[in-house]
Amino acid sequence: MAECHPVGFQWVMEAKERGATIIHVDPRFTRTSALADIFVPIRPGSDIAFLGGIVNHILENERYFRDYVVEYTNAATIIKADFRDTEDLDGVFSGFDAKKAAYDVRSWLYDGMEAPPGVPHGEQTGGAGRPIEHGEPPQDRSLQHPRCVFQLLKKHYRRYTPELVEETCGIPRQLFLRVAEALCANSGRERTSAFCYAVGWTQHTVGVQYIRTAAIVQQLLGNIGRPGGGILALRGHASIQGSTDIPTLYNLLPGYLPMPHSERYLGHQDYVRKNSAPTGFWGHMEEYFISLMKAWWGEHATADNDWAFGHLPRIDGDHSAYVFTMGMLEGGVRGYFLPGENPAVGSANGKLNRMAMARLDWLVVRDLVEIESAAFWYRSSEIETGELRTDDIPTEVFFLPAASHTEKDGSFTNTQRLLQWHHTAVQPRGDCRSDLWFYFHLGRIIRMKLRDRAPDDPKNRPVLELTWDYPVEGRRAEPSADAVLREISGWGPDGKQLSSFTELKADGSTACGCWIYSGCYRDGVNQTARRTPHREQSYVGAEWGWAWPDNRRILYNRASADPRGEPWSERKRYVWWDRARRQWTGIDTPDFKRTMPPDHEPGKQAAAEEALRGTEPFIMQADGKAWLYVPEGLRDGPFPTHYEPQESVFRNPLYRQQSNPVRQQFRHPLNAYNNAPDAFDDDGLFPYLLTTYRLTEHHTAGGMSRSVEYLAELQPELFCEVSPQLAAERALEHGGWATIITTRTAIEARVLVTERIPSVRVQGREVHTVGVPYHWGVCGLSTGDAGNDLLPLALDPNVHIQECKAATCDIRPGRRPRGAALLELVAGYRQRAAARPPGRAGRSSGRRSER
Amino acid sequence: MGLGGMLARWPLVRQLTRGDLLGRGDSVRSPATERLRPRTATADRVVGSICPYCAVGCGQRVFVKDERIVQIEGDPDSPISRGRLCPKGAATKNLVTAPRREYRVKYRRPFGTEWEELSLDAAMDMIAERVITTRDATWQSTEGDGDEERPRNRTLGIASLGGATLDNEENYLIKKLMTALGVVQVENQARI
Amino acid sequence: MTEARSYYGRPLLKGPVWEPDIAAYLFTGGLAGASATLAAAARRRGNDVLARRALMVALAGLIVSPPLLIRDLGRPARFHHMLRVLKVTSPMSVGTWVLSASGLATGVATGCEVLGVMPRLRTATETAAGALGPALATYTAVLIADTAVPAWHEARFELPFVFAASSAASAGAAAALVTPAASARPARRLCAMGALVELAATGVMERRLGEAGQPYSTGGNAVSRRLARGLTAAGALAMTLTGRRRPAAILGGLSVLAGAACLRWTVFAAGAHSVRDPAYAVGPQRARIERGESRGG
Amino acid sequence: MTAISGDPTIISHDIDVASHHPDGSPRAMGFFTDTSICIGCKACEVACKEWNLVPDDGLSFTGDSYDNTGSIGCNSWRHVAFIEQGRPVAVSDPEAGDGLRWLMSSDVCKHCAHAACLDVCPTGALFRTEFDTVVVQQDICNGCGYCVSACPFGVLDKRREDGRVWKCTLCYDRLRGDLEPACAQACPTKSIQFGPVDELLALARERVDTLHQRGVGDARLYGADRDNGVGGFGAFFLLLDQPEVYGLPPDPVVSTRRLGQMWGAAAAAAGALALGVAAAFLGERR
Repeated sequence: MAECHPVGFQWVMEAKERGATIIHVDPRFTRTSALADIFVPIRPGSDIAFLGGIVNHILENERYFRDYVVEYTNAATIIKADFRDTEDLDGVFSGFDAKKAAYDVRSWLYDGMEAPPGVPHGEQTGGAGRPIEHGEPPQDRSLQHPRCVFQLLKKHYRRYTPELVEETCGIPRQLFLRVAEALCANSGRERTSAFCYAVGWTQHTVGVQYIRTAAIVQQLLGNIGRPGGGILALRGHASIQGSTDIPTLYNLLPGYLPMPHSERYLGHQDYVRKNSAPTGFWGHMEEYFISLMKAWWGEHATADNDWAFGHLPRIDGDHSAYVFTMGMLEGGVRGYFLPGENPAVGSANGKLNRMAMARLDWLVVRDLVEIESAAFWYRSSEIETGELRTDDIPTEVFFLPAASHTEKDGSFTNTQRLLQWHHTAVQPRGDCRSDLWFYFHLGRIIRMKLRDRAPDDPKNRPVLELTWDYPVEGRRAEPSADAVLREISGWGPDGKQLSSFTELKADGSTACGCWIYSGCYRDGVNQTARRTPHREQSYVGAEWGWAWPDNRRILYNRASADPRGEPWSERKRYVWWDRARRQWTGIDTPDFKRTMPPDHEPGKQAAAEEALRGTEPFIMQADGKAWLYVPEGLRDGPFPTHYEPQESVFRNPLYRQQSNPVRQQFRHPLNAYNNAPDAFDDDGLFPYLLTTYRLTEHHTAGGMSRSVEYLAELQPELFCEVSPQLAAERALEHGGWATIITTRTAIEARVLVTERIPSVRVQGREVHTVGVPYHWGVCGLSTGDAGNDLLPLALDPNVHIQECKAATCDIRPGRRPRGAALLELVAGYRQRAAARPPGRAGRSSGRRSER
Repeated sequence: MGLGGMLARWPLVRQLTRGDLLGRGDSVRSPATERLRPRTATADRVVGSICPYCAVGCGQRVFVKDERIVQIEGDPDSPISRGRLCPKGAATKNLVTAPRREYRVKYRRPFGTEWEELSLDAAMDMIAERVITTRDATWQSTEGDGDEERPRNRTLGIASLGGATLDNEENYLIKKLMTALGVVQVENQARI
Repeated sequence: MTEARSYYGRPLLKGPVWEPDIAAYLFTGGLAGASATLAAAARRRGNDVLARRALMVALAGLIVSPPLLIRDLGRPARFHHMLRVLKVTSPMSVGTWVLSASGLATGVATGCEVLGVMPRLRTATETAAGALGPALATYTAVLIADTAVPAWHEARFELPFVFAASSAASAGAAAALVTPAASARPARRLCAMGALVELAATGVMERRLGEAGQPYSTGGNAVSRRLARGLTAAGALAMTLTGRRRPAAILGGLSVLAGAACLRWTVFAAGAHSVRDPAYAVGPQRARIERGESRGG
Repeated sequence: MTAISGDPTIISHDIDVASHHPDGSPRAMGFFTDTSICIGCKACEVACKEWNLVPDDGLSFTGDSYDNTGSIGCNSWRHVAFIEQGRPVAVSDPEAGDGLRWLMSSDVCKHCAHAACLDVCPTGALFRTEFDTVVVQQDICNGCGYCVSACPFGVLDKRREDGRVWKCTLCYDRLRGDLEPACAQACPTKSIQFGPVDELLALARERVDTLHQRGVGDARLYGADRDNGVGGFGAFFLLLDQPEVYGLPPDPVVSTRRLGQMWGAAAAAAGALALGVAAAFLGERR
């Protein structure tokens, strides 16, 4: 956190000064570790074993916050009798279909429930998770029933002992116990602990389950919905949260509404029914959806035409970034927009990305500087090796200079869901334009052309009927970001800005571009531009910017009070039930129906939030509970389970199943893996662990830092970090050069020999890690090989994020070969890798995406 | 100014007249030093902004003089950052005023070996044409036959991968336009 | 130097940024200063021949010195900023005024001498220049000693004597070089005395400095130091024994002058050398702390 | 108003950073750099450059941990040192075992109470400001370079292409407008604290005590002593090891403190020279 979010880290330091224990778990000793109380070195890719060990520690030692667990989580809920755990099936859950490498999740459901109608499409899942059919699942509040979640959880993690943690993660058991105890001691009524994570947790073939394990820990300890608690994603880009809320993601519509699948729906209601839950706040999905359709198609979205539901394109599979990149390689994808993204450096397997772009018909790159993704056709390692020849590349490339954030109005959503407005300071120079300008005018020109050429073509109707009339201002005809934000926030029948999503209607009288952002233009005021100084308000800072939903700063904050509505403790007072005024109150906006008393019991006909009890704080969940166990909505299991990474040097110590059985793999010559699927590297071909990361001094793919003098000079060259032991083993010289090799490619980096990258003892042997920052590429002031070029595409099955925090590699002293000799070096390794007997470990599995 | 005046301004003389015999203080100050003020004090306006790097969302103040940015620094009012910035945030002025920034459209024709110049208008028109052509060529209106026929309304011929430093309003227009065009392969950094 | 803890062995000090011009000035300034004094003394003793020659040498030294100094400035056009102030805490400031006054006095004196006019003005200015001479010859030692450069600062007691003696030797040598032998006896004596004292003072300095004095005799300095000593000793010896013969006086004079130049170079280079290794700065300081002599952290 | 609860801490300690008293008179201002909370982010280096328009220092990889700046210089007025050591921060913690520590420290001009650079500057380009800081006037400096040799910390440095000497001004222009220096304002953890020197000193002493109580026995102040060799620093430090480990002189002494000695020696030498010249004429006929 000190490395990548230094300013956020000030609050960690504040906490430390007040006595908090700061624990840093990382494969390397970073600037965060330097300031932490406890540094826990961990083998990359083994975090579920570590966190699972904590779960086990909490359960075995009865350290959980019982009242919280019983009341606010699904611990008491009883699961179907035919559910089988990984403990029963040696690493897979019930319902596994080895052929399809997929689960039939029906046995995972709550007892007495059936799978909802329609085919569950994982890629379609919005924020709602999958619905739980209405009705009360059986519970055992004594937590003794053998099929209750609590008992299943206990059983699932029983083998995650301190010894196993040591064997798997390389964390000495004393150190592990110290961490587990510190967490337990600092949780409960009076105290809370928080988890902060970043892509070190998400970029794995089990990334979602990493976070899930932390969620289980936090639920057991009662650390969710309370001040000082939570699981905080430290996101890496100014508005990466915003870009999932208002998603430029294939499977989502704004506000985590799912993108409709190509299955046959009986109109929009059917889509809503199949994709939402009738209980909890997702019970209002129809209001959110119709308001979105009204925002997009205005008068053309009516009850008569099913609110223009037919205008929406349909997805029918995985259309995520790496999948469509494969599509480029295979020729189906012909045109590509890259507004502010640099996959040639920033995506895993850079070579594959660049080779893919070299097959496009056209490419539009919008950025501040000429980035590697715009220059690949004349400057790239493939040009150097001869794999690509400029003359042979058909891609037409448009590079359009972008306006910077100081040259346009707009809002960013930060990592804590806070929308903050930035104002235009100066006008952009030359051809620089905002992306707002680009897309508005692109849309305007396309609409003009389509209107002229084929106004009656049914496929053009959604475009021509789109509301696309934003006011423009100035010489450059810049569209008004303010007007766009008003549309996002939404208006009612009288044209007045909405105050909250609770005002949305399903009758077409309200329009709202993103329901969770509704109210950000409340009272006709741009709430995101509010800047009340922090000294003039409470520490919650509610008058600075605007947080979704409804300006809440802590989600599910009803859980900060006990079931009766009293704060769990005075120290941790946040939101509570005011008996006198009969409403929820506190120092934040209560995340609960304001007037619903703690003793509310839903009636038989109750729907949406009314169908939840007054003691159920997790109002977006169909059962109002936090989920220790996820009955529906995940592709790879209701409980997190330790699996080895796609590329590993160890056998899975827990199960015969080596890796996540439903992870996504890609079979392509450019995407060879270091070991066969579900095998592991024990013959020393790729004997070292490889992990990638960022440095404080640089930003992601480097477009915004390697081109800036003051940053480039601070970390002027790509380096790799190795332990003194590894340096000795491979004769690597501090300050010299090393070549790092995988079956994808080899890169060169300067060598930093440092104790900060510890070698860890796992399964009785010492294993070394090679650490590589991934910021470099061939453009900019400071140039170097790209760390991501080393990595394969192997994805988490739920969110399709690549595994780049844990892979394997070989390392040699000296610079890498140039030109064709580089290809020969890598080919040699690839041949040796392919010649090995397959499937040395466990059973073969994994979904292979071949398009 | 007379000779006396000139003499009086001579620091050597001021050393005596001001009692700064060692000549280390007031007497040696130059007129430029006397006039010194922070350049933020003379800015024409101060614009509230947010750091464009990571997702912490630190507040920034942008100082503008003669329509040029003369300074960007942390906003002390922000409850998130309290005026502080990391090295990247602190380099923001350098980022937005960097000489390495591109200010003109660059065009590479198919099989071309060099960048060419292209007007912004022409580029916009060409890109619109490419979108229309590719969309027409790769349009999928339905899948399946007969009773199994289901709508698709889309093209898989176009993809988009956006950065995550775009504004919400920009993402909104991207999603809205692309969805209306039937482009479903719209992704961003959050997937990476 | 003994092992001292350091930051990756990086220099702790920036050290002198002066070009060899300054080493040359250390020589020319000293020569000019001592020569002016020699001239004034000769005049007093009625040795007009020697006075006139020494005065010329002084003027020559004073003519070449300012360009050497100005050339070394980062902003030569601003050389006159030196005259904004007079700072007694700054040997360079004091020296600038001394140099200016010496230059003015010597210039006027020489003018009068050459044109044969205004003898009283000549005498007055010559006397003034003569009086400033020792200051001119020694302030440069304070100038370099009043720095954080270990080799210079640690040698602060001896350096003025080394410079004074060397200046005397070179003034005597230069005068003997250009003066008919018959009138040059005081110059030869001065040369010999200067040389003797210089060698002695240098020896004392190096012995007292011990390890801290290593920069004076290590690396490239080993050669220049040996040259300085050899040339000075040989020249002075030649001057003393056979100086009445012109060729010997010329050879001896040149040798002493070369020796003096080498000495200045050695001193100059020792400064730069001593900042390159942080141990020279840290060692004595750490020792001071351990001896309890530090005045506080 | 709900304040942040808990005891006030060094990082949330709100020091009045206005450089003038309410009556408009200037105050002695300085930095207290508490390296025990430095995260080595180098924001100070960059913020300084942005404000003071300092040129970049070139792309050179040093291999010295994460320090590619190397030292303070004309083009780096702040320099963050990185020192990797094989021992834990707090020795009192028996469980810390054979930990590592990674010391980070942002170095800067010390703004000595008795500043050698200021003493030796022959043009008056260097001067002591109304805030008791030491600043180079760039319209005066002629690049004589004397201060470079005089500084016992290696702070002053001549910019070759420019000819003048540059160093930290403690953002003199900002102080004149009652603004905090750029580095201190940016510092994410307030490792760099700016304020009136006397208040900072009290804070620093308190902080050392706190750290000692927490078992960080290595914590020590550097430059806080008002009668040290340079009369105390206007910018002083809390270090976790000996100063020389950070590239700082352990017992710096301003050379001009001994100027008397030196002028004395010079006077003696000059006298000897005069005598020597006189002696050369001994026995000469008039």
